[in-house]
Amino acid sequence: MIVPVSYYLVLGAILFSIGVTGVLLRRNAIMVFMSIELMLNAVNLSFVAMSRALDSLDGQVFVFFVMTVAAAEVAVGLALIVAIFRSLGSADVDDAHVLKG
Amino acid sequence: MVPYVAIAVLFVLSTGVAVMIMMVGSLFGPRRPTPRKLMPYESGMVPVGRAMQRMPIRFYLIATLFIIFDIEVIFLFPWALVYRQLGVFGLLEMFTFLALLVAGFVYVWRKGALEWE
Amino acid sequence: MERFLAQNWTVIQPALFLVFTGLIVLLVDLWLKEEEREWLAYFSLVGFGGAGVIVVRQWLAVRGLETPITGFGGMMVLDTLGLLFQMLFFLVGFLAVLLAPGYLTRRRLQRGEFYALLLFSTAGMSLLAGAQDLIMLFLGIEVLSIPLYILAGFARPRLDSEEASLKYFLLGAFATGFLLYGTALLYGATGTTAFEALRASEAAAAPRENVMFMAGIALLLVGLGFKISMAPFHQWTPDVYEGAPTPVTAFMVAATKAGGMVALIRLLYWGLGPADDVWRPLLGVLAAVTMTWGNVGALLQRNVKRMLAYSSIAHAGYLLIGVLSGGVGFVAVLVYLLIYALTNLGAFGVILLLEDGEREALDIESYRGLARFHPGAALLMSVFLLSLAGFPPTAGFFGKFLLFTAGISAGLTWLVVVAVLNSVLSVFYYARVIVKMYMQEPVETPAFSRSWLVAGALAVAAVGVVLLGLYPTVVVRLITA
Amino acid sequence: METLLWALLLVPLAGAVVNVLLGRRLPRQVAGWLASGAVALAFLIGVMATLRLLALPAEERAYVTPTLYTWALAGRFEVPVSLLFDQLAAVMVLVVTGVGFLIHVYSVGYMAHEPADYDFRRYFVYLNLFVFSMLLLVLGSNFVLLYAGWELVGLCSYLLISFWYTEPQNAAAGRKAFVVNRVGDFAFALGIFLIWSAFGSVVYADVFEAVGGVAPATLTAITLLLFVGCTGKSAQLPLYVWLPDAMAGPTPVSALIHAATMVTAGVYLIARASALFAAATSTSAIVAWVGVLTALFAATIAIVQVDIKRVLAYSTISQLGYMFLGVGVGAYTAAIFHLVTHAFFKALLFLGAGSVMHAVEHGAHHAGEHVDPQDMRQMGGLWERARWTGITFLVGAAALAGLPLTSGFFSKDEILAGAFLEGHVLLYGVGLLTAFLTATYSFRQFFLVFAGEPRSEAARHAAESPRVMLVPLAVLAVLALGAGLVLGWPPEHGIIHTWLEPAFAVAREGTKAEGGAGLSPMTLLLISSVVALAGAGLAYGAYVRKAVDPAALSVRFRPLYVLLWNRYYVDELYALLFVRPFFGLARFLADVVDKLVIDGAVNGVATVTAGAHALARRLQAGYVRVYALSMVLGALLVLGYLVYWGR
Repeated sequence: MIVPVSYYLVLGAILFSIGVTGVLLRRNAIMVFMSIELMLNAVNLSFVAMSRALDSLDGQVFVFFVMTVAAAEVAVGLALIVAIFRSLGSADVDDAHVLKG
Repeated sequence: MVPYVAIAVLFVLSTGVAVMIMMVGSLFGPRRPTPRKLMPYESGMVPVGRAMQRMPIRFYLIATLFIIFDIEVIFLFPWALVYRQLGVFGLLEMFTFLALLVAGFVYVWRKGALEWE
Repeated sequence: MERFLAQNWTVIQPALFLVFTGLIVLLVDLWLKEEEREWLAYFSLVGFGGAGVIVVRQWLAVRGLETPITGFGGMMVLDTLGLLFQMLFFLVGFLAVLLAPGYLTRRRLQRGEFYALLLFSTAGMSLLAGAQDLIMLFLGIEVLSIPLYILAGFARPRLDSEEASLKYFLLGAFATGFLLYGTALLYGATGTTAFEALRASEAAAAPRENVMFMAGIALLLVGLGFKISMAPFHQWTPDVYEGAPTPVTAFMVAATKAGGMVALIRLLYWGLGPADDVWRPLLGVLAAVTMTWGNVGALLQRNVKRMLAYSSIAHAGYLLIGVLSGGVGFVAVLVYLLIYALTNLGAFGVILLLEDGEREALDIESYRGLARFHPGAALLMSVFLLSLAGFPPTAGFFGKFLLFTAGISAGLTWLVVVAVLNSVLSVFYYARVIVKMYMQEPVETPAFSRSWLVAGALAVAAVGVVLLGLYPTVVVRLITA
Repeated sequence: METLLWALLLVPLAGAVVNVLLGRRLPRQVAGWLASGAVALAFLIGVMATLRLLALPAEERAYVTPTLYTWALAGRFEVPVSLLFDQLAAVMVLVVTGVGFLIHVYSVGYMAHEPADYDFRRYFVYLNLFVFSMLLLVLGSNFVLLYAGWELVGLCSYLLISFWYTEPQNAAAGRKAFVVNRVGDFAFALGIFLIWSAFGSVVYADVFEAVGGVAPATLTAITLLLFVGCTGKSAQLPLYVWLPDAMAGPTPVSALIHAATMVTAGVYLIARASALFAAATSTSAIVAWVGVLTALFAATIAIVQVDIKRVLAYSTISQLGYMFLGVGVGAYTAAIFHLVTHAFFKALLFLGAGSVMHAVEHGAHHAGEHVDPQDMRQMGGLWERARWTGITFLVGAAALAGLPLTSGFFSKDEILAGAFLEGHVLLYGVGLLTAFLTATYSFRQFFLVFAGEPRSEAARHAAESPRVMLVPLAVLAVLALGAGLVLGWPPEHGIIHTWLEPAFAVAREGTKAEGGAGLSPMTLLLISSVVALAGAGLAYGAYVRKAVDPAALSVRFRPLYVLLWNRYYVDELYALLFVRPFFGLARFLADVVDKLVIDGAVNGVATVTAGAHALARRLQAGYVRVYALSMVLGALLVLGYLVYWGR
């Protein structure tokens, strides 16, 4: 017997939710960002699972693109976080609230 | 489900054994800590500095650059599989792609991101 | 084979042109001295101009065709709608480049990356304009957004700029997560990512039978809603627009919204057309909330940039009326976006005139008595603000009229009532600035820096705003032709 | 004709543009005369165009210029940019440019003291721009052009109200006018959208032709929306609040914009859309009632005002109420007639008030005394010191009061007669009561200012205004005195009637009632005369007798008093039965209803909006995670709606 595809989808959904929760709860910018990465990877998992279930390659191709784009985001994001850490002295997202109202 | 039962059994057993051995060791083993024993294990070398120290920013830079250039390779694999069917068009596409990467590489190089000092 | 090649390259030709211009800017910059960097601005102008020429030629060629040209296995399409949107993007890019060099030089930010990123971002929009596949939609949005994350923080190490950048990046990436998950769910429900196949799928015909499909639509709307700053996904907008360097804000206000709108139109009508009874009521409500929230937020703002940011949220709400109206609505959206872009670029242009590297005309108090010192700048600002308020006979009035009539003919009367009420409200805060300029005594000499480039952009914007108000028919005819 | 009309429209605009471009190089007087000349030229062109129209047969007197271009074209929506010149437009054009010209001339003198050249020029630029906008409003051949003009006159009005912006209350007045008018404009814009969706066109001719084919409910909605727009612009209940404050602007502006022309735009709109309003009977009834109640309400307030301009402001509101009563009962011609005569006599009164203020200011300057030049309690006895102003003001007051044979007499009576003959006896009664009050307050004002002894040093040293101000006064006085007789005699068959009736032919179809309760128009005319005289008499009794030596009074008026009443009895009757309760009511309306209820409502809306703004700001706390949370909540809502409730 094969593991039903719905298991993967449920796992993807759970991972995605963990990612969302992480974004809401973590204060360190790096951790927030890692939570976002978790969301993206949950999506990737779902894509691959569905690609398999539907017997279509589109999903896997999509994953390639998601991965590359995520890499680009990592590059930009890390640079930004480093930059703001330098001028703010902290990587806590709650410390960045000059702009408001 | 049946074929997986064995795996599950193996999984439970291996975890169980590992946990048990560690418990047994900590329950019955003698405990005589010395500073040397409490040191972090770094392949037998004498550790240099603390583990929680700041890393030079260059490491981030290199790591970032590595991720970007590394991840692009995944586009080469599917292309390599079907490049005969794609023919000249595919070849041109891939060269364009690589040219873009090279441009990025030149940029990075010229900006001095690859210099260590 | 050759036709295949030609066709595939053609559909992304404008985007390619921009990307290569950007690359050249990026590489040439490496060998330039600081004071030579202004030449990169002129080169970028060539890039935007060239892309514009390409698009116009394509438009002339495509206009008469029965079936639009597609490329890359149907992932991209070359049709008039997409081409018109691209013209808009390139015009905005062109004008935004005009606004930038003076500001960058004064703040010692003159770096080639600025123009390259602007070009890359526009290339992303260009891809969005012709997207016929969820993959292209995703890629376009990311190519559009990632450069903007950087541009928002371009005034580093100024803290507000960095903060804007960080917020934009984190929330943008977060929204991307939703967008992607929505895509995955749609893919799972229909087995395809191509709009054409989505449209024809069983799930689209009976969307309510398929939970995964419905959830996919919901999450996609969240992701795209973020990009067009639709409430309640709009909260990044004021912070980012305020913190980003002013020329970047001008570009974002004018262009990003247009990019998001075209993506939304493509997705909703090309991809999810048959399921319109699902998203239509939802978007209607969200449009009403968006415009009201934007206007209420703008009401008593003291920072002009922030006020314009809130007003841009409100305008997103108005634009959704056009999106929801379909057909004529698209024309209305296009014309409105054009007018809105010109008006905003003009307003930001005036803001850029009134700064000198140290002082910036951001606080509303710095507009006191401006009419005494710089009657020309005050007059222009008034025209732009009145246009944003939709005051006749400026272009903004015409744009709103077009949007609202489209809404009424599509049966969205209630939404138009809300919108009219909102635009009545909005006049109040636009007028505040005018009152400051004309009806209050100045307290200090305003900062001012003469710039021929900015003056040029202002001239284009002003002429456009006035002409489109008095004689919009030309543009409308061109679009509907 | 086409060229003529476009020239008519553009000449004032050109005046403004030239003043903007060249003004700095011209002496200030030249700038003023340039602006006046532009309006004079427009007036001449207007006369020429009217003469051309006159040459045509009566039923063909509606000229639409060829479409200059089509303003918008998307889907089925288009607006031709063209002008319509018919009998109604001709009357409005002549009033706007004619009165406008006189007021321009007057302004050259009035604004001569303006210290800065810049402000002097600015004033005339705004004024010319206003004339242009008003002409656009009047001449446009469709609702959208009308709306454009409507907004532009509003803009000019705000600019001019806050002209002396250094005084914070003036700026506040401008803002109030702005805010209140937005409410009306909102309804008006919706009305136009509704017209478009119901008729598929916004061109007058198309719309009025198709009235029969539209559901009555739709018509009612359209006309109601348009009327709400009118209540804003024309200062009717409940949106009238801005007009009294608008008196903060320079007095000639009050005369031109807030009395003679702009505020009558609402009346013009209803007259223009008479075909719609005549078909929507319930709206017409509302219009009539709102009009007559506004007239009464404002008249009662006017009685207790002590500011010379505020009296006139409330009287303007009241007179506009009459005009709405007229259009409401279907007496369109009478309403426009009253619009014309009102433009003459109210402009006259405002300019007269300006002249009075000028005189008092001069006196104050001379006496080294600081007085509020608008406070009538500080005046008195100006008749001796500013004779020409006094005479012309008297003419204006008489016309406003509707004393027999003045212009206001004919036009007002015709509205009342219209109400009566259409069978609206109650409306007629209220209107008549208001006419009585009108006569009272207008003469009260005249007596307070001109009669008796000076009540301050400033008034004692007051001096007559310069000629450039008096000449327009004289011209307007002649018009205010004679226009009624020339245009409106005999009733129902005067020049203005034969001229305007064809324009309202559609609206009048089938509404011509067969006489009211058996009173002939002549009888009604007589009643009006008696009422007006009685009102003036009341003012005389109440205000002059207190100021004038009783002995002299009794000598002069002994026959009248002996004949009618015992003087002490009258005094007590006034005090006990009438004056006190009445003044009490008037005070109540002025202080409680006007200040608290209506102002309060306006301010309340502002407070609520500001509160919402504060809330929105609090939600925008600046924390990324809060924003993310609101995104997640939003996403859950959207998901929930689509996946759960939406199914």
